[in-house]
Amino acid sequence: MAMLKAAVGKTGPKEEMALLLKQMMSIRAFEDKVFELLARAVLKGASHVYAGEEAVAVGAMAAIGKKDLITSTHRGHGHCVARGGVLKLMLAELCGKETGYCRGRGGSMHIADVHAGNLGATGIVAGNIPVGTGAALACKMKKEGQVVLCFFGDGASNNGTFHESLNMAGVWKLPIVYICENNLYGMSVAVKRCCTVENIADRASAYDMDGVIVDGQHVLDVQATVAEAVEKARAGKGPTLVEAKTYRYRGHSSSDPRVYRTKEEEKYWQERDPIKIFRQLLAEKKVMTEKELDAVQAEVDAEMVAAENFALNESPYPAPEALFDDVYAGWRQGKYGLEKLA
Amino acid sequence: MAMLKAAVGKTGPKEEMALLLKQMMSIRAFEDKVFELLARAVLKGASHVYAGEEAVAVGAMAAIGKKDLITSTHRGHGHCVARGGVLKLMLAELCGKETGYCRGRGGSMHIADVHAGNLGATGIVAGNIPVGTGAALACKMKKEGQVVLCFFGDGASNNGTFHESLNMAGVWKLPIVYICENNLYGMSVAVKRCCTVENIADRASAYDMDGVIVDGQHVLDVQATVAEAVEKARAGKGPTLVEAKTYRYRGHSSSDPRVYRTKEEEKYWQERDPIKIFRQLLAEKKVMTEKELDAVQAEVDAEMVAAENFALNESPYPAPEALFDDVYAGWRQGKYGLEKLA
Amino acid sequence: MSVKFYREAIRDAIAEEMRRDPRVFVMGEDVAVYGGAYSATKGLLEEFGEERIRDTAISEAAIAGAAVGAAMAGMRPVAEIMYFDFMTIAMDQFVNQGGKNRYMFGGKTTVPMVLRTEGGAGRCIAAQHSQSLEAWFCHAPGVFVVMPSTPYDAKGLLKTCIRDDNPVLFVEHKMLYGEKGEVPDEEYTIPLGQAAVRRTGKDVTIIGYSRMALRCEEAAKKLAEQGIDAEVIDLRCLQPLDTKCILESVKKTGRVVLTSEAPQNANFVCEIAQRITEHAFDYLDAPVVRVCAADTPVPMSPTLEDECIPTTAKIIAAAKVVLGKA
Amino acid sequence: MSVKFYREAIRDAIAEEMRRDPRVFVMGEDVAVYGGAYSATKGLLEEFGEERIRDTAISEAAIAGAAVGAAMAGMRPVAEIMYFDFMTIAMDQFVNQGGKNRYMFGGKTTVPMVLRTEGGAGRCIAAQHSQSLEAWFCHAPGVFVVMPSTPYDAKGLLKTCIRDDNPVLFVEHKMLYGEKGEVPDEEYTIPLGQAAVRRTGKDVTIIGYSRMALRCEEAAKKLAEQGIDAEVIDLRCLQPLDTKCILESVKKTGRVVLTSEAPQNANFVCEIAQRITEHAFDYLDAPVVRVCAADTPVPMSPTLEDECIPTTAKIIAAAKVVLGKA
Ligand SMILES: Cc1ncc(C[n+]2csc(CCOP(=O)(O)OP(=O)(O)O)c2C)c(N)n1
Ligand SMILES: Cc1ncc(C[n+]2csc(CCOP(=O)(O)OP(=O)(O)O)c2C)c(N)n1
Ligand SMILES: [Mg+2]
Ligand SMILES: [Mg+2]
Repeated sequence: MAMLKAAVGKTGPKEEMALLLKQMMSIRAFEDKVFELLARAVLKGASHVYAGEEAVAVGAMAAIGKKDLITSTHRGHGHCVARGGVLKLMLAELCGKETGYCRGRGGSMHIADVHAGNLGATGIVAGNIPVGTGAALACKMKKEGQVVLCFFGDGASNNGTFHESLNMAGVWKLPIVYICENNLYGMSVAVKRCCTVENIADRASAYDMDGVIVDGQHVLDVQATVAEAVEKARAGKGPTLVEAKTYRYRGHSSSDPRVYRTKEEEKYWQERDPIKIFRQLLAEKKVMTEKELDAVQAEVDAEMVAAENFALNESPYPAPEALFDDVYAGWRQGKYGLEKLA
Repeated sequence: MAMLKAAVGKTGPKEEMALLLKQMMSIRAFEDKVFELLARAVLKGASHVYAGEEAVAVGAMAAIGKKDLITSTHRGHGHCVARGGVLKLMLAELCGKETGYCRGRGGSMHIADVHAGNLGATGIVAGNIPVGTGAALACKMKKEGQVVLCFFGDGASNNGTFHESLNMAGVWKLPIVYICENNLYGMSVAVKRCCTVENIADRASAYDMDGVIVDGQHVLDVQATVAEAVEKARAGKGPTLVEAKTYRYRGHSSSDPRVYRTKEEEKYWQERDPIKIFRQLLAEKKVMTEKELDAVQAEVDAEMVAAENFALNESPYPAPEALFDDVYAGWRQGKYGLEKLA
Repeated sequence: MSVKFYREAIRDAIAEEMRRDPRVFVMGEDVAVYGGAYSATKGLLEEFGEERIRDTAISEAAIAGAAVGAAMAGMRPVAEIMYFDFMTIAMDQFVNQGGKNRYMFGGKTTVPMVLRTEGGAGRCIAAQHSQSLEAWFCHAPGVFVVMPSTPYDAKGLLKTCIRDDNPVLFVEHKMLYGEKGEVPDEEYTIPLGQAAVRRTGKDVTIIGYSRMALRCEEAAKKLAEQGIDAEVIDLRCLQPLDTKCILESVKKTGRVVLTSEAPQNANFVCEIAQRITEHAFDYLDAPVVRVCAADTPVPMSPTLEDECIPTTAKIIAAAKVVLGKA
Repeated sequence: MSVKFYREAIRDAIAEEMRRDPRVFVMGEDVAVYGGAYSATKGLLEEFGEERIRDTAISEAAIAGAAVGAAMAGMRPVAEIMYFDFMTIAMDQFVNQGGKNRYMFGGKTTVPMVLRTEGGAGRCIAAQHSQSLEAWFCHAPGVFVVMPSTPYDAKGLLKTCIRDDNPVLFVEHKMLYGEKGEVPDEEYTIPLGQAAVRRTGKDVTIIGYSRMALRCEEAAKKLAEQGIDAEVIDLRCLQPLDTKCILESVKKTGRVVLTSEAPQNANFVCEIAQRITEHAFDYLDAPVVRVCAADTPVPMSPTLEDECIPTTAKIIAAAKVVLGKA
């Protein structure tokens, strides 16, 4: 049986705390904006928003260093922000603009920031789990002390690649922490309707690794839990499966009427809002004053306004002629097919 | 943790016991012949022989009825015999003859006897697990009390389809018994080198089902264990994962020098030969005399001689013109592509 | 006749076949409570209950494989893979097991199943949600590939597929669910392997399927305004393919434009071109021209997606090339 | 020069690249202790140890996906999928992740990996161990497809693939491992995208790859005895494809036979035919003829397998058809 991680309660240095809060607020602001732009049909494509789950990405990312790596999911905006992503580059990407992280080729589901160690989101549920596992293998072989955080949802844990990857990581004792964001549903299907365990972390025992459950609404709990697992991984003691219990506020996508869940359930989780909880904690422990807290929010709001302006008004779409760029490294499309670049 | 099934010891009615013994001896005789024909290059293709594992297929199949279904593996000759397969039709199939179970189209790795409830072997390790699971879904929906036995190896349990299928069966409480034939290796790779559990049955807990371990060299133990699981399945109480500990005597295929295992280990298992064990038990418990036991062997030997003659000498190869038969049901290959049959 | 959405036609086909035959059932991700990502199974749960309309976990291989097993064991599953792109996960189960079991087992089994999925671009959802992978399945003996472009065809063909004894990949198009068309009120089915001539013409044959068939028609209309009389063929089924219909048209027009939303390299339309070469080479007045998607992953950005996928304008331009008028 | 087996050429290529570059490593099923199902990695464990030669579980999706991840994180994996047929399990990881990550991420990553596998018929091991699925991968933008037919090509191309920054599917042939050929003792590599003209001729161009290239040569020899002067092209790489080499030959001979061991329908050779149509239609003196495997799963029985897969005799017959001498 998986271990339930006890609550931390203790706060850290003010600057660090302010950064965590800012990241969570940034994610929320970003996702609220995305939802609004989708509703207004300004944004095209599909976006899966992370609102409600902020503490997971932010807490987890606070537990790793600059050289470490992550692999992200279709619900990847939060991971990107928490990994240091810049809102304007992200929103430009969602808009399919040339200035976006992926020059507009990827959009919401493929947001990546490889140079910052974000090996990318994927549109294939559970598709990033083998990739993250392979990245961890590289970390192990390169012996530079890197670890990988591999994010995925409860639904992803029912896919075959979850099983194959965790088995591989368990056998090879890879430096990776699997972070299951259990938000109770995979699209419309509740965990209890499609999954044989209630706690995804209970599956860890099948892979010779520890399973730990943490309250995903408490950013410091997540940070502490992941930090412990990261330490273990870095010490060569192998992988951990961390399950963070959380909730997505919005529908799966913008067209989802959420018939599969109750207003009561939604209300219960809204009351456990990760930003509210953390703000309260910081105020209670007197780490920051209400004024300081508001200032963080104001800063975020200003950045968001700038990001929107940048993405919508200041950024060009890719030129149609650039369609063939970067399909292959070192080759371009020619009249008769691919041609090697000099 | 999976339960270890206690030994049975008690024998059943003589006729039944004689049939089990005969089936085991038939498998052994068949596999020895196959190996010899492969070595002499009379047989083409690849055959994965079941010698050493006879008690698993025979014991398991003795626990189900005529209307029940099975799905088999690349190491499927044993399952076919135990399901009532006729040696001559089997050997003809391995030889690629028109008289074989699959008219020579399938060969060793695709031996099937659908009318007898053997939904077929597969060349894709773990490929039969979703198929067996779907058959169990059909059984559940048809409400005729059928159950499915789904066989696979230790190696297959590391494949994604194992995970997806057991999860599906666990959620839907399907009438299926998963039988893992743990012969310690998947080709050259020992379980302990590639799998995060020592006992595959321990994985059952991830799928809300019972895991049971049984000594796969004792046919009656296997029968009793599987019978219990079958009863549960038939009663609508869902699937079970049964792990039978066993050993393959031969190399993985005829060209395998078996460098990955020791002579001592092989000797240990040869001493636990399932046929020897069962013969001894029947003699000890005075179910059959030595003479009667020898008579069974003689009967098998005679059938094997007849089977060889049938397959090698009396059976024609398929006519080349028949190449396109049965690619589609109800359609044939015409000049311009497929044509519907009247 | 009633006017129905494509998605309703799909739903009606399944519902009618489920009423007719208790062996038919539905399974897939979000097909029940949610009613399908594109609402094509909406309402089925209410009518048929959860025993016959089954939400599954995110387990594409198990979905496809379970359909194979259920089919072999006497049911007639209509399973759904939410996006064509996810067939990459179910290839072994559908192609290696479903498509081959009958042949490998000497004709002693049938695998009567339909795998519904939905492909194509147009929603800016990028490289893993916009693919058209039909060529792979045409190259996999043992399975059928059906790709309707209208509500009428969608319903009539899906009903036939559910009754057929072979494993069928039934590919809908995400941009067609919201399209409307006339659908008979009375029962009907459409045989597999019959293309539809959408427009007769004598100057050039324009061939397409799925969403591209609509663009071919559009192109033909505009060409007509310019005095070019194009014949338009909607393939409807890629396997079995209506080669005869194609050849007859080619023999008449002598000029061919092939269209597809899948990448150009090794595109299925090359098979059509080769069949024309093999059976009607001497009738050709010009080399066959193809209009396919670019050989790139489908980009998210609207400007690039539009550049990647064939437009009506490109089809018109190709027709002029093949007519020597470009 | 030394005479080496194809399997040795593969092994030597990997060993040399592993000595040269510490980022190169091997993983797959039975590649270490066993040395590979066809002995192509034999001896590597002894030289490089288990850290760099890794036996895996039977987890094809994880093997391919881990290679993608390791490549993105700075290694240069050479992963093995034991049979081409099992690529059906690894399609998403290789095609959807490996082949697209660079493009989807705006060119900001590379995925330098080689997925070695082995295909083709000839051993009577039936429909799930005899396939030739290269067409699927040619239709998947972002990946390369390399299929050498000789020890020389196998070594030189594999070394190039390991050094290339793109994901490569490197397809060996089960009937070629035991073939011998000359291999230089000194270091060499072969550029991707260059076909080899095995024989020059003026009457007809016969094109093949992998095992079929050998049969094309055999056919050409026999045709020569009958006074027919065939040119033989071994493609070696299907993506990138050496279109120019093909066009030059076609412009000279005006007649083409295309061969492939994969099923006929939607075969990759149709792409070649279409490129010829597009760029050299006026040079054709006769319709292009193809000789492919039958559109059936590969049957086990030797009589049927022989009937299914193109023989030298069928290639000769096709050449005569295209020459109007049949
Ligand atoms: C392989 C695959 N199957 C199905 C989908 C469609 N889909 C997108 S998100 C999703 C639900 C994922 O659930 P979970 O893993 O719990 O993540 P969450 O969305 O809840 O964050 C589904 C079914 C997909 N993108 N990829
Ligand atoms: C998907 C797949 N991967 C690999 C193989 C090659 N192969 C055939 S049998 C085998 C070992 C299977 O091990 P296990 O499941 O334990 O069965 P056993 O052979 O021991 O009975 C392997 C790797 C295959 N046939 N299918
Ligand atoms: Mg979820
Ligand atoms: Mg085994």
